[in-house]
Amino acid sequence: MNQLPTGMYQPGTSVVHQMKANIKIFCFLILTGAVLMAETIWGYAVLVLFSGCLIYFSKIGLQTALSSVRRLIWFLIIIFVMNLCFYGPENPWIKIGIFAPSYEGLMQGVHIAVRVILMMVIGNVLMVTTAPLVLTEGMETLLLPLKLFRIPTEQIAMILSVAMQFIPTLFEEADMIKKAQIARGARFDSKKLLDKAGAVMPLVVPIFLAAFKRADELSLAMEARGYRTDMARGQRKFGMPTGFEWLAIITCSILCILQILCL
Amino acid sequence: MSITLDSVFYTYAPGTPYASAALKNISFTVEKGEFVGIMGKTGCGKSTLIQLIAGLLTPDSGAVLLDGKNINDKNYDRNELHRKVGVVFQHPECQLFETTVERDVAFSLKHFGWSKEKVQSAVERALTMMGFDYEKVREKSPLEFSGGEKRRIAIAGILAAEPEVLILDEPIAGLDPLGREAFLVLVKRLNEAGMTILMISHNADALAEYAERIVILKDGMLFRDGVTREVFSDMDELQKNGIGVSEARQCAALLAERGFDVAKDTICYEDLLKQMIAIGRGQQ
Amino acid sequence: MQAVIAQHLTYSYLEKSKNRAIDNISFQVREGEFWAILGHNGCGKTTLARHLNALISPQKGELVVAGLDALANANIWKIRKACGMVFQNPDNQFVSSVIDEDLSFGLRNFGVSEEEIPNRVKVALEAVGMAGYEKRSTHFLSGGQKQRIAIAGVLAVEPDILIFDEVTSMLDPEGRRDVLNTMQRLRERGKTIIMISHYIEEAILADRMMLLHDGKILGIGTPGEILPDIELLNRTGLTPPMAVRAYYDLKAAGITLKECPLTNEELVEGLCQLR
Amino acid sequence: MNKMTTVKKSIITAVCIALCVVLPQAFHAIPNAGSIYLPMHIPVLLCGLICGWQYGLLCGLAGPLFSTLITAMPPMAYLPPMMVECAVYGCVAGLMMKLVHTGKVYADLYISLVAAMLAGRVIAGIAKAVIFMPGKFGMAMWTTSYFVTALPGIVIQLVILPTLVFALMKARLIPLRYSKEA
Repeated sequence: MNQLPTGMYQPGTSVVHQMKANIKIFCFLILTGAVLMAETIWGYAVLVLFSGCLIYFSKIGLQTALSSVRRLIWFLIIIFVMNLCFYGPENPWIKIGIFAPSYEGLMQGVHIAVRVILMMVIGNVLMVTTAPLVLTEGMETLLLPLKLFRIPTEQIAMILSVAMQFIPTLFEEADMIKKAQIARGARFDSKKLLDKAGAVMPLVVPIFLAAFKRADELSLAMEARGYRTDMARGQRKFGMPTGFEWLAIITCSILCILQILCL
Repeated sequence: MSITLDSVFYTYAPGTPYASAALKNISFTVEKGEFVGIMGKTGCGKSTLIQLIAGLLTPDSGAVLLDGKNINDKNYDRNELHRKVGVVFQHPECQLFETTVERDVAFSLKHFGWSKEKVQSAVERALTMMGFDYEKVREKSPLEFSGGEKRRIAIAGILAAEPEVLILDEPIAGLDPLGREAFLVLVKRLNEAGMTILMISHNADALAEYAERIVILKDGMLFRDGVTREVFSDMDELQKNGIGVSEARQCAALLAERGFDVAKDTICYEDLLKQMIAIGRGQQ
Repeated sequence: MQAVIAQHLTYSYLEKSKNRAIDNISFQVREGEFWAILGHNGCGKTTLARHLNALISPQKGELVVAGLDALANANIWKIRKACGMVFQNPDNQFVSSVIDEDLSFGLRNFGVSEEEIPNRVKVALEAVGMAGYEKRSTHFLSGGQKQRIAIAGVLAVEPDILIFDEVTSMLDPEGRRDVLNTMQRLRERGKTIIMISHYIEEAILADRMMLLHDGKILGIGTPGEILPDIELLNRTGLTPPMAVRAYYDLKAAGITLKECPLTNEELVEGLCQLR
Repeated sequence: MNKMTTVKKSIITAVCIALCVVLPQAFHAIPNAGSIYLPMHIPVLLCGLICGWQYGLLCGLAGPLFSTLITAMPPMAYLPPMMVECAVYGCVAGLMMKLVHTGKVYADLYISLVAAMLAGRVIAGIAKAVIFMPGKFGMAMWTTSYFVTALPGIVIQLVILPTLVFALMKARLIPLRYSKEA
């Protein structure tokens, strides 16, 4: 753990990279809806085509876009085989013990596999083209409608921002604590269940103590800087979507509506 | 126990924007019983260096040898390494986690196969050494103590294992003057009893007073390695490279500027005072 | 005008406990003064500092900060606006990893308009010598730079009084120099500065200093009055600056300098004047 | 130490969210740590226990989400059910701590934890069966994935979490639940 993970983000200058994060997340949500609604072959075909365009426009390459699919390939195969063998036992092609592969099973397997792959590809495009910090900022603006339900969105936005800011610091700290305990002879590989719980104590307790100490100090510093949760604060402003961003929102919405109509 | 670094190279997080604190071609040997101060600007690779010696990082190339044996060899006994090399990291108080002081101090002894009596006497000795009343503190939670006390408990936990080499990373940062002094005296005593000491510190005064030898790193490379007196005598060059020298040395330089005859290797207060008395008498 | 008037301040963390964090503290800080409060760990320095920023309200005694009575609850936010505080650990003061976002935090809290925020941020960054860092991340800064950003975050709100609670204790020598220089600059701009520290060398910069021990004031005065009093410093658990130590050791050897030096420069000057 | 302010609860929630990202990575070198220790559940449950249900809920939603965004683990496809599960953990743990007052901190903690862990698994199972993987997620799969393989994790968490709460109380980082105990 010498290395701070940066997620999957790869800097770039494509049109997708340049879109505002909140718009991208919004489009992502619409597209997720579209994928979940898709039922017919044509529905899927349109989505596959669209994902292709997405990969092309974001210039991230097929390799990157499919990276997490490759990691989960076994999971996909298992889901596929399970559906193939168990889904439609009424009129199977052949019956061997409990295994009863059928046409319905095959279709259901393809259905789920395609759905998962599509979700992953679209998710990857979002995550590869947007830095994690920017993503959380984007999420904050999308929280704003929740205000209608009297949910304290500003407080939530503050919590998320602080969480993001603490991650690298805590990474380093956790790494140092781990090293210090190893140097003291800590072992994390015991066999018995209760020993296992004991074995991670030298790691877990100090990490939480350190993190809570930071929380203690920061909350004090924030109060000293005049923060209070019981009063409205000024809000950051976001610009209106650009022409291309409107286009993206509209395209995604049309896709989603099409899927619903195809039902 | 001697420590040898033989042309060690190390890169942090290669190929990421976070790549940092690389060590380049570091070679030096620390003999048994030495007191070595390690200096350098933040991010120069000091911490990487001690982690390599403690076997927590593996060099990209080159070797770290303890008594001539490569610690990264497959058949090197890691338990022995942890027993012989004690490391006090920065803010050691963060390591405490057990329910009682006694258990926490005894934590590093767990894998030694010592008898209960031996463990207890080692714990008692270490806590007494750090200035605690063993009977009074043993059953208390280590988390209830103040910051400075916690640090002393954590250090007792390292000393209980009776290491042959003690590595300290900024052990006196954040302590108040009395705490600093008391701790340095203790380290000196351990050193005189034969323990090899490697101490990272920004505090040039402490090192000038206590360390026999200074190793300075700069941008991951060995910048200086020599007897404390000689290293600090080259004040201008050190300051140009962002390394502070002891206050006595700075004062000696001021005197030299005003035309007084002051030895260049004046690094401790006692030396300085002797020369100032001589100057004063000469003046009168 | 007095920036701070404290009278008989007393506070204990467990109510009715005899164990007092600060005990009967009275002092007055004039506007534009630079104060250093010194003492060993656990002497009550931090408790006192938190009073000045209304993080703790006085249990006993009176406290007026920037003309505002700290006993009145309605004044809490006004006091926090008038009296900014910078803490020890630079990593635990940021609310956002983007510098201008962090600097706007305090401004939004105190209702500064969105239009004015960028300008205030810019001015504050210039004041700490970090102009142009608006869009940078806090994670790639050195300790001294982080602490300067933390100062800028407080400064952006334009407080009259600044409290520095051991801000240099986690920094390397270079970072310390950085931050001390920044303090000096702020002092030249007329800010009232109260610095809490256990580095005696830092106190030399101050106009006045206070020694705290077990929650009680052991001495208040100019550095020139306090620092030569070795016996007093020892009682506080502090060691005198090297120049003061040398003055007395030289005296013991029969060499008397005209006056007790506080810095090495003054010490050398004193030796020259023997001629 | 007095009661916690909302600012402090908020920031504790923030560090717990951050730990949802950091802790699984810190456990990385331990073989099978992910499935045995379920490291992401620890901060979520703790946040619920200490700060209350709203905060636990937020931590349970944001923790896994941030982890996916930053470390790409869990993968996007696992994220929604994971968020549901963790959200219920944090939320129920907080609710139970509010409702249960036996006078013994340990008893309160155990009751709340067990309730939270059961509720989380039941609701996540239902959610999977109904929303995320309709048709293929049955009773057998649910018991296997949520109880049999997770059993060691449940036991370990029943050891770890109360210890953590006590350590935090001892270090005076959170207030005592009953003023007599300590």
